[in-house]
Amino acid sequence: MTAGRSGLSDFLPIAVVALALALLPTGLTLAGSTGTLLNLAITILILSLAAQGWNIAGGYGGQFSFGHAAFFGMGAYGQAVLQARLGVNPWVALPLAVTLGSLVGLGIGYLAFRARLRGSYFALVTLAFAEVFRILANAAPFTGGAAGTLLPLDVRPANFQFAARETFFYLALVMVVAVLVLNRLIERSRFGAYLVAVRENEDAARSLGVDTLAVKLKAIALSAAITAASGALYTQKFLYIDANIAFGSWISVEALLAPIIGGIGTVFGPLVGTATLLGLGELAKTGIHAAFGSAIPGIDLILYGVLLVAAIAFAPQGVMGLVARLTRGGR
Amino acid sequence: QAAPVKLGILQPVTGNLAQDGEYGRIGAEAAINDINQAGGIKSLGGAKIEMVFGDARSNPEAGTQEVERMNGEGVSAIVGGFASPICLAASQAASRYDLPYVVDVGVSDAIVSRGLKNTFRFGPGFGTCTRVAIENLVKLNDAAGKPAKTVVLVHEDGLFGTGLAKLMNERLSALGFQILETIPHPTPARDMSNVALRIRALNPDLVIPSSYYGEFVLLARTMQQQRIRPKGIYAVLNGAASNFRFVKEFPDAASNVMDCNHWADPRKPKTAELRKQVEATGRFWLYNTPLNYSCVKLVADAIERAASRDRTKIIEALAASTFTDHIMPYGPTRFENGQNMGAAPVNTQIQGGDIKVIFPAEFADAKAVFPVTG
Amino acid sequence: MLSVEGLVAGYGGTEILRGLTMTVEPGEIVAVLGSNGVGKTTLNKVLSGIVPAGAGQVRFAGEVITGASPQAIVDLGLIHVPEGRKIFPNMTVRENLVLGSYRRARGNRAANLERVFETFPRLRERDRQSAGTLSGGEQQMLAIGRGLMGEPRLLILDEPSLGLSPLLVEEMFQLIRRLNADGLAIMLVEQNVMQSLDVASRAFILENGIFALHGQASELAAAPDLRRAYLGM
Amino acid sequence: MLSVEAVSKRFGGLLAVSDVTMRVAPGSISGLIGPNGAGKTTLFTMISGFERPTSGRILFDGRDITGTAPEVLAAAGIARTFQIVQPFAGLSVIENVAVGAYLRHPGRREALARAEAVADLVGLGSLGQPASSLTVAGRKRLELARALATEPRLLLLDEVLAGLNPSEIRDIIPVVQAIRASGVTILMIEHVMQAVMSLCEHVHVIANGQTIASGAPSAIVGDPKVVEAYLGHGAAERLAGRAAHG
Amino acid sequence: MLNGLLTGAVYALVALGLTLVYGVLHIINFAHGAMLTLAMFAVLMVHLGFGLDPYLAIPVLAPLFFLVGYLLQRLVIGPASRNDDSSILLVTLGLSIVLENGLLAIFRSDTRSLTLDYSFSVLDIGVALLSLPRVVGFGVAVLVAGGLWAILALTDTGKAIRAVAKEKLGAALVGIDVNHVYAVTFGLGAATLAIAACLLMPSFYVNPRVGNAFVLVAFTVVVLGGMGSIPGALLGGLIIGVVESLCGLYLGESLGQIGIFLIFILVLLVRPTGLFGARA
Ligand SMILES: Nc1ncnc2c1ncn2[C@@H]1O[C@H](COP(=O)(O)OP(=O)(O)OP(=O)(O)O)[C@@H](O)[C@H]1O
Ligand SMILES: Nc1ncnc2c1ncn2[C@@H]1O[C@H](COP(=O)(O)OP(=O)(O)OP(=O)(O)O)[C@@H](O)[C@H]1O
Ligand SMILES: [Mg+2]
Ligand SMILES: [Mg+2]
Repeated sequence: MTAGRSGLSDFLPIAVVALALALLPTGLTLAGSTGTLLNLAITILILSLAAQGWNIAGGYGGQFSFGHAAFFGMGAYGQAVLQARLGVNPWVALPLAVTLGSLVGLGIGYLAFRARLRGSYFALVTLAFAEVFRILANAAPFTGGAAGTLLPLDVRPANFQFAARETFFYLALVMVVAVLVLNRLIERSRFGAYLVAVRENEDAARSLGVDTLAVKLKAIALSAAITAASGALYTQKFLYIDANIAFGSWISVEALLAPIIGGIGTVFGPLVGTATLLGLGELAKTGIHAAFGSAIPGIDLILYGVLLVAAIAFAPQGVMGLVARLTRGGR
Repeated sequence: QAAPVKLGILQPVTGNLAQDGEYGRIGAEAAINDINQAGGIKSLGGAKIEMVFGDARSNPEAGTQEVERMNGEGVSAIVGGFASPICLAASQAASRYDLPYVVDVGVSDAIVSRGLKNTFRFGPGFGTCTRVAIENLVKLNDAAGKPAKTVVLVHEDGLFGTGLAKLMNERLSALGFQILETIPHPTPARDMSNVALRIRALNPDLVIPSSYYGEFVLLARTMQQQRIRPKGIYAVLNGAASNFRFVKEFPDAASNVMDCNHWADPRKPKTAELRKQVEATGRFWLYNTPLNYSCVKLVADAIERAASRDRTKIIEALAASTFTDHIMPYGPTRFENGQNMGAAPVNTQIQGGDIKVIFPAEFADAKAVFPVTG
Repeated sequence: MLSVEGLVAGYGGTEILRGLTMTVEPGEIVAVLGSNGVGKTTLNKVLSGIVPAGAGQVRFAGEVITGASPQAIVDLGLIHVPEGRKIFPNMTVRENLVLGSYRRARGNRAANLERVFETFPRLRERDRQSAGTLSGGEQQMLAIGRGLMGEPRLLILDEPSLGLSPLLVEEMFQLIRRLNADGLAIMLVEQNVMQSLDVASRAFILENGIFALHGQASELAAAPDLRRAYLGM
Repeated sequence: MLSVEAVSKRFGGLLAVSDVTMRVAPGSISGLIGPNGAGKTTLFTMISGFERPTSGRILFDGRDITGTAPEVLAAAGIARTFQIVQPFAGLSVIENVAVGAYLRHPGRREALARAEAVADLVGLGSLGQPASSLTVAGRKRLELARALATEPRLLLLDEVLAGLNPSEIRDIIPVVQAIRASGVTILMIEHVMQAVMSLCEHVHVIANGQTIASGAPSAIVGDPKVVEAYLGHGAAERLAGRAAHG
Repeated sequence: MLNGLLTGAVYALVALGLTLVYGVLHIINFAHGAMLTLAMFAVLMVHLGFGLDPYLAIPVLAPLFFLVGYLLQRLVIGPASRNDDSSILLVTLGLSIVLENGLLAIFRSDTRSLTLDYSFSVLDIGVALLSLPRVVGFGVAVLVAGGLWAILALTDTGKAIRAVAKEKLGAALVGIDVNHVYAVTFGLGAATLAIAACLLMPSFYVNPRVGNAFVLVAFTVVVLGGMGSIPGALLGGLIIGVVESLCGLYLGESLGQIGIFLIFILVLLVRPTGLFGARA
């Protein structure tokens, strides 16, 4: 990363990855795979958006949130409630849901950052907000309460429901790639530099003229928006949302783990991490299936846990760190 | 020997719902064994049924992922799901492949109202359960000379409990009961003593709890501890009141608790046989087992009649099904928009260390003890 | 007392120390000098067991300590007062000092505490203040005081005068003399070249990973090369 | 340029700075010296906006800046270094400096170019190296470079020479002079008296939070109060001797 | 109200184990809940297997779990994470998945509980009936808190724990074995969990996921009381217990959970260091 070298070459890796992913469905069909892998790929793309969102505030900005479920859920419920209760077209609902998520991010961020919460204090306060939303969504009538919100099945492109799963895949891919590009642009900008500076040392950053509050707010708003988009896509895929899915801690954990596994504060980290996490899970499942059948519940998850620990033991800087180490050795 | 017919069994055997999933799976396995031992699918040359098991991990994504895998492995139908969100997502994923999907429990009525042709629900839905629960309560109360006037509703705050409590609230008030209070609680709850204290303060004639296992056990024990003795505990779709572990471990707290729930037909010989079989392996007798047992039998029957592995044919056969060889107290199946119209819950009561059916009369093997005295 | 032979060490791929040989005799003050970044601190860290040696041998008090754990080395009485203080900021001054005798000289804790407070009256005044809010110089005193609490047999001081006022620097060197006069062997790493050579009996000059020069401190102080390189004269 | 008016700061029971008044003339290099724990750094933290004085006012260019946030002051032209260095440890040297440069150069290319120039000026080599692997002296230079990259008008240096050996100090003195020559006013805390003597036009001495002396360096080293509280007789003699030689 | 206090004592106990590992070392231990579950199963096993009363099991299980925690940190968490914070997060998560599903595989998904003569005993103190197991729990919680406080504040080991939390190099240089201290801390945390499990079992149930119910509350308790503060954890636990109980009474048990989080958020926004916290 020497100075000055920037421009289009920075985006080359993204273009390569985008192209490779774009060829994936065709490749899978040619390889004779049934829907399993494509379905997995779609889930990976959707959840990687949540992780990419987290990575902006958490990875680049060092604001570790344990409550990105709050934003995921806002996106998910926004998308669902706008359609189901207010009859808004899903294509229109999507940007609204994203905006809603972003505003919630801004609100939580404002309260937390004004109170100068850092580190695990910040983490836990976001977690608390997510829990509050979960409890409210589970009780409020307009979210459908505990019954959740179900979107009617009505397969029409105008309705954001597609007969071919590939369409959904490409749609998710476009969003993921857009966020990858956005990430790279941020990395190359003043905002990005300030964000990282805030992560490393707030006092030093302030002494250099960085308005840390503003930087953190921008980051959390953007972060929340992207994670909300993930929630909205999730709703569109499963056409059903309830409080535990939308605001449950699983998504907060997923959004946080994937970047750490993949490589925190890197462009590809969240995507690679999500793929690794879900891929490992699937691998453990099929592997165990092949070896032992399905007699003992949970042993695939035991294997998954062991793999997870092993992965950290051998790739301390995340998968991206490992890749970097290997390629550096080669160069 | 004909190639086996593959049948997908989807249950959440890890995560929050692991217990239900596991007992469902026991039933499905038992049914497959029975069918295979009886010669498999005769119209397909005695083809054996081969189970393709999938762990739905208590969440919808994992559920759909398993449906995809099962489809890849070429299953002819899928049975199970247990929780409504899983059933909703899984059946929809299956519908892409015209893959017949039989829901075992999944009480949300949205499951059968989406117009999915592939989706069938063998058990009763939410509406039916509440309607029957209220009807039977009224009958019970009337028969005993209306001892119960005041009611406290306790419910878990999920899909089951909340919806139920809302309906109960409206209907019971209309029927002249006085609802003193409705108390929701989360699952898992760390502490039920506040609920118990509240009940003690309100001193209702009747407590209507609908909770999962752990919470109800806590509540029942605390009530016993605090010497709270209403005239009746009338549970609805309760995780413990129809669970033998509860009966065995806390006979005092469990005694005389009533439940309106899924339950096997006690008078069918196969029920007792299956129960013995399950208990012989050190497990308890829960409704998930007979329900899934019956669902698998239902699907096998449809395949038998369709005489084909073709999914559309199986769906047609399911839709036309008038199946009686199950062990639930339902009568012959009759599907309307995928819902088995004969399905209904029954009332049970814990008496003398056993769970007895007390209502409706045609399936009952004991008389209700109500009001409870002493 | 301390003898180092053919010591090689570094971080990852880069070798910083490329074969050092030196000794510190009982009761002696040895100065290790060198410009910024040559590896003086690295040497200290190897001696105290924080950074592993790549090759060579370190012996202390008759035992081979290459590869020994930091605790074992402390047990033997080799105590390293690190550059940058590394005090425990979340604990009080007194607690910091008490931890200095975590492994050694527990029995004499009270007496040693008193001695440290006598040496640094400032610390007594700040007794219950949390160490992180001490001024830079106060923190340095605390770091040295903590080292003394373990009754060292050889004390390694890494830039002890850093950030001290001239008066305190003076006192620091007097303190070093005094400790030494009581029989304590000291290895001193300093930027304060002249004063170091003044108190030291012998000195080693580290350059490019090896000791380019070594000898009696007084002779080195007069060496023209050294004066040019480190004093700018 | 900077004027500190009767500023005090209290931490709980401790009066760290007590009624200090001082002035820094535009274009000058001034020194702030005093024993350890005198309150020098605390004064800096107040001038740079990290702490609010318990009482008193601070004026910059005649404007009252008491209690103004550090980032605002940085934009207004006040930069500081930290005595306990605060590098962005996860970033490379050049990235560290660039954060400062972005203040006046929003574009990446210009900011990086500026950062390289500044790094060069203060003698920072290997720009791609992670800041965490710098030695103490390297970190001091980094502190200086970063602050300088914000293109300040007033630069507050807190012991940037500590940890450098005499010849390195000699190398860096011209750098500081060049900075001043480019129009930056400098206020420095320093214990290295040789540097103070050769750089500063004016020295302010505090002890126990209070001003004990103020004036030209040559006058200060002879002040018995300063010798007593700060220099000690040995250093005072050496300095006096040097002054006589020079 | 009184009941809330008693419940709160249990929260405090679970939080005490956490305040060591999380509050002092600032390590977020995802496996805390799974360890609690493990301990609860252990109580169940020694009861079913050896007829050991849960209270009498404390002297057996607390040292055993100290060892378990110690070895887990020493052999698994430490080596796999190299004591790097975000790696610890992942390793403990992996560990919790392994533990939880291991318990599931061994014990199956059933919810179990103990039946003891005194499970149902109550103390009639006139105004209310107090459950005996909970009163005992309260007493022991206070004792354990006192013990832990003494360890942290008065012993060298306690000081070493706090030292390692902030300054590993400095600690190593005074001869503190950093890995050992980490392991001891984990061990202490695990031992407190074992005690908590022994106190919980007479009146609670266990299944492979039960520990999770306590984790979130435990985290809020730790922060509310002030990171690493033992009296804080005790007080925080009691406050949360009371808040939960009052909100439960007025808002319903389920919406009442909001109370915990709202109080938590408010406290953090107003006094970010928690009730007993020192400067962060
Ligand atoms: N943890 C580390 N990882 C990689 N390189 C390091 C690390 N610590 C130090 N270095 C490098 O090792 C070299 C020697 O560093 P060391 O701190 O030993 O020097 P020093 O002589 O003590 O310098 P100073 O006088 O500035 O304190 C330097 O080039 C430094 O950049
Ligand atoms: N946040 C704080 N809380 C309590 N006391 C403090 C705080 N900050 C500084 N002090 C105390 O105020 C006094 C002045 O500290 P300051 O850091 O300003 O000294 P200094 O003059 O810079 O000393 P040095 O030359 O050693 O760096 C010291 O005694 C210090 O312990
Ligand atoms: Mg050094
Ligand atoms: Mg200072």
